[in-house]
Amino acid sequence: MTKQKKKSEILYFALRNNRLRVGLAVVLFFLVLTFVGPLFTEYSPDDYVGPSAQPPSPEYWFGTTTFGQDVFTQFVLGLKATFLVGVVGGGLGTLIGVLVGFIAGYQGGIVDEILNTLTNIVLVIPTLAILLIIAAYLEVRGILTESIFIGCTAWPWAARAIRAQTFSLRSRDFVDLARMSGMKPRKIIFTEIAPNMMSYLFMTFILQFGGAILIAATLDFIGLGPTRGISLGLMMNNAVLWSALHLGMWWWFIPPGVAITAIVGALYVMNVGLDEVFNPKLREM
Amino acid sequence: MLRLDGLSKVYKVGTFGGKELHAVSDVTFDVRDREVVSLIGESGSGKSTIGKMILRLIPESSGMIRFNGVDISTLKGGALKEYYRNVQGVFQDPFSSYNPIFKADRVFGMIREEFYPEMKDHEWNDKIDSSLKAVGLNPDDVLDKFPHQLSGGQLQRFLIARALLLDIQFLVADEIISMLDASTRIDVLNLLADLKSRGLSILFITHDLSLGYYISERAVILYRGCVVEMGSTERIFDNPLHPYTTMLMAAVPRLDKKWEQVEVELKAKQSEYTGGCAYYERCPLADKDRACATERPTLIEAERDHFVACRKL
Amino acid sequence: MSLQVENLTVYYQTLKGRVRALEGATFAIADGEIMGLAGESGCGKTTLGNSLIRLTPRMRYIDGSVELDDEELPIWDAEKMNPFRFKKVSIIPQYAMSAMNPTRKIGKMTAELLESRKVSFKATLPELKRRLDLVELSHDVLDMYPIELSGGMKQRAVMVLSTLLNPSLLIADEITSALDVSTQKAVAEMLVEFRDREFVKSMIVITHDISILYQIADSIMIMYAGQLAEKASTNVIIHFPRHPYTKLLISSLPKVGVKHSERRLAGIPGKPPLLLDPPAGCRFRERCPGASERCLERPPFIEIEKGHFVACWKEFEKNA
Amino acid sequence: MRRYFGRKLLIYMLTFFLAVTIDWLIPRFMPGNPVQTLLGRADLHAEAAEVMYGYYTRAFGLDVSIWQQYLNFWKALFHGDLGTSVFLFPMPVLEAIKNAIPYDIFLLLPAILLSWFAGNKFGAFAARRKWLDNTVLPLGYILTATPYMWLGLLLAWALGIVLDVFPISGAYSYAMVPSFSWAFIKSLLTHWFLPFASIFMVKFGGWAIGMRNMIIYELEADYSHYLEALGAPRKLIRKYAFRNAILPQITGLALDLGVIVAGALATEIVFSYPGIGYLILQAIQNQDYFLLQGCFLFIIIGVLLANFAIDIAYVLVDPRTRMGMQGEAA
Repeated sequence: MTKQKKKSEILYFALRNNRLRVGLAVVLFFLVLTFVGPLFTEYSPDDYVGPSAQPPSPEYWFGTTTFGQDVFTQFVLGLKATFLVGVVGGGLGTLIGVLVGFIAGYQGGIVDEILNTLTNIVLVIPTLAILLIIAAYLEVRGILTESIFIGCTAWPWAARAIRAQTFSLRSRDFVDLARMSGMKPRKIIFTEIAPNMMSYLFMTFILQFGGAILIAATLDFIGLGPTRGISLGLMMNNAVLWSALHLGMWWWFIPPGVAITAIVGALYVMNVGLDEVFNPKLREM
Repeated sequence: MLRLDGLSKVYKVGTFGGKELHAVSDVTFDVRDREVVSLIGESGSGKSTIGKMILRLIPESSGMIRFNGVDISTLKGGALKEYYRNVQGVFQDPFSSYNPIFKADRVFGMIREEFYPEMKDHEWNDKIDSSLKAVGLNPDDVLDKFPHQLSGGQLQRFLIARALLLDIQFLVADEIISMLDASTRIDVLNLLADLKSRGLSILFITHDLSLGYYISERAVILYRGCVVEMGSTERIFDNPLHPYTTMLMAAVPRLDKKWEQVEVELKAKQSEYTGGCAYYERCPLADKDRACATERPTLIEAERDHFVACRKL
Repeated sequence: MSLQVENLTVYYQTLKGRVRALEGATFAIADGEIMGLAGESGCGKTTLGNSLIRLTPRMRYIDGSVELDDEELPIWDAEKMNPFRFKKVSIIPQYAMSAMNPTRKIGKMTAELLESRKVSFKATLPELKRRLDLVELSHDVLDMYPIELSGGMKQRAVMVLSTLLNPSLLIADEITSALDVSTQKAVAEMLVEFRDREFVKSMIVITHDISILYQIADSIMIMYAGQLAEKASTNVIIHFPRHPYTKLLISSLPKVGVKHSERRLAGIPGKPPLLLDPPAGCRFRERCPGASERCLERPPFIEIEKGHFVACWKEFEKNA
Repeated sequence: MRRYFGRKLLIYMLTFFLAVTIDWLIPRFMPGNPVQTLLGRADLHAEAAEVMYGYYTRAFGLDVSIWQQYLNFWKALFHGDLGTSVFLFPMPVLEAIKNAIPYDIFLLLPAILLSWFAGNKFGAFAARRKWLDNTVLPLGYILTATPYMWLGLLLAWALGIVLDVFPISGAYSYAMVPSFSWAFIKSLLTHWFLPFASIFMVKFGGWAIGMRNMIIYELEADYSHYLEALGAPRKLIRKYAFRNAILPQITGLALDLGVIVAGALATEIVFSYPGIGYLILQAIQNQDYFLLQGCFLFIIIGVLLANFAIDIAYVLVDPRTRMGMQGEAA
């Protein structure tokens, strides 16, 4: 009974925040495209469906590649891969970040010192370089393995943010009050501290989601993408390898870039909108 | 009821914890049954640290706290929970004592989950209504509200009502009225004084001498973690012995006397007393023999039920 | 007359509507007078103080005029007000502890501030050093960073800086509340010293702690929910208050020497009204023991005795 | 103060040590005999493979105990012997990297510094006008969201192919021999411009947004209000706010280096600009893992050094941290 009032209040402000609405609309559009898209095309990404290097036409909405593959099919399936990387990579990154951040923030002392140093180290190392080496050595690379690697190296940002947030919440009196009510530390973290950070966790996830997509696209572009299947980064890589530029086949490399930029950009804008919604100071005004 | 023996708390500070900060050093006093003791000290005197140690929120570095004869540092799990059934605390900032995203009466819910899980609803609601009335709150206009919809005074009384749900014997009130307005402050103070009649002992932590005087029978004056003066409130206020207490009495703005008058009076009364310990470097009266600086003064009974820790008396 | 304020009305613009924080304030301060401005939190004292020098973005000037040394202060226009700021009207802000730029040496910041107001730093330096000695701050404070100073030292540095150009009106906003008792007394006495040495002609000391005003203020003005309740000399306000709210407020303050067992003080029941849509007439009506229908109409703030202003119908009848 | 730098240095040494260890470990994790898998895939003719195999077995020292291999690896590292590149056969890896480094610095340094400076200045400026604020924010978000290489592609296609204003591949026109003649330098610059522009624009958006948020925060700070109350001109207030808002951007620069380097790699590939990025692409395509590992080490060293330099700069610029360290008292 106590939570409804708070939830409806947040919802009320969320719906009126246009940054959030725009961001959400763009992301949902691409999400729908991911599910609906494959219905419109019966080819698979690598099939040779028609004459090569065709500009977009009613027959091939996004035209065809130098090998006559249907760009639209590649685009739609590439989208699926991108979202998968975002969810798995971003999700894993947030999860590890939350765990490290929570434990370091709540425990404090030596535990915090060690975890914090670890976070700083992983933060400083250019994680892409590590991914490079790992991916290069792997014989078979699937979308899943790539996402897991990205997740395992993208968590420091989340860990730092959540650690700071936990620190500030831990020193609040209501945590002491909970301890004086005989609650065990684990219960305190999940019933007292975590709910306060729900908005924070969600925003961290959005940033991780966007970050994962960008890293994945870069990896695929360098040629370390999934050996089987297709992804937006891989499309761009192929486009460059087969000199789509010189042949003026803009329809091959423009759509994937637009999709990535739109999704990640929409996520960032959503994040700003959410910040305004969840920030009580702004709401109280 | 509650006895502190040689209680100390040392914090590690500096990048590698090089230096040590003695927040509380060797504090000894007790709170008897049905008694209000005020713990008076300026910011940084360690008074809140003592409060938190009594509530077992931070571990003590050395010394012992005994509640009804039992050393509380040994309490674990169930025993600790029983301790919280008898000892509770209320903090300074009402708005930080409530989890902002829940309703205010969730603090009651927490007590019920932990201490009275099997109590039936109507019985529990009656218990809440009676304790709310005991603190002078009307259940209808405080229940089912978010913390930011209630005033500071209501929130503090809400916390006291929460403590009354348990059959507590000892309450730590850590600066609970310093964030409230003058007019609501008095009602909360009167409430604390009334609780004494219900058999409660209270440790009233404050930096405001007049509030301490108004409510407590005995007072403990703290300076940088050490007890400099202790005893019955009237005696200390009428005849402050320790130079630090005298300085405090002279500095506090009063409504009946101007600062100059107070200084003149105090000068006349205590010209013959000198000396101090932690107060050494600020103490105008300590003569320069090493004793004042080196040896720690012990609390001696200057007059009946009036102790002071000062080598020069 | 040093300061003359007529029917000053300032509201706050918020999402939920306009908060009528300050309603028709009319009062005057003579040269050399330290006026204490007291009242509970949210009564509009800070709004009044700030509106005399700088309207924050959300404050809306509605009505009223302010004259300082017979010169009209254009408080509604931030640009036109600039020449008066710091030279004619100055302020020691509530947030004095964090009022100085943390990454700039205090001396350098002062120099840049003075030069930007076309005042030569070199010419002012000797006077600045004299005033630092007065507040027991060593001169090498000038090339230290704010972070290296204690709370009390920062407070005193801001005091010296704010009064450096001898403004004729100084607004001191809650400058003692964050300090220990000992430093509080030193800072309060310094305010009086600044007035006695003519660094400042007249002063408004804003605080919720009336006992501090009893020590240093010549007169005290009590505010309640955005309206002026009473203004009189310090002794009259403390010992012979006329407005019901002042009476209840003074009586609820514990004095050293008053024990709970002997005399049980009483607070004021109820809460101050929300100023989003305040009640008509006298805003203390709901909590006032002597309220009557007359109070539905707002009582004027009139001088019932020499230098003693009250806004309460019951008090007018007693006098008439 | 010394203790602070000592601690920082320790962390960086630890990081470097960890990174190198990871670099050494990865091939050993891979199933099977690493050398066999590597050479097997590279289509070398018989005796070249034979020579290479002998060389790499010794280089990897598979016969020696793991621990010994590890030590050998470190010894080799300090001698600068990173093994020989497979696809540039006679040339040692170090040599190949040495050729690529200057181009990288020539591209990265100006791109990062200029975008940082311009982005911050523009961000501060944008915070002043409402309409600018509404245009900067969305534009900034779109720019930061753009993958580096895609922007590179767009620029290459638009300016390179369609308008044919800039060349889009290589560091200078192949017809030329590197010399200090004006013609060569002109060609160098024109080839350099597009990769520079794409990195610059993406990071420019990021810094602009960061600065806009920071400066609004600083303008709301107490010291700004105090200066306003004392009638200080807007210029002075904005100057102070900018100085304080730039500090976190310095640490931001340090932390962001890893990401910028990654972006630069991709951009180099688009323009086949002969920096480390392009080298890595060729290494991947030719299965040349020793070159890859060498590039990895140089990226790590570069980023760590830059981070350490920025940390020192930050302490010198921000008095609060300097004071914080000295004033270690309670």
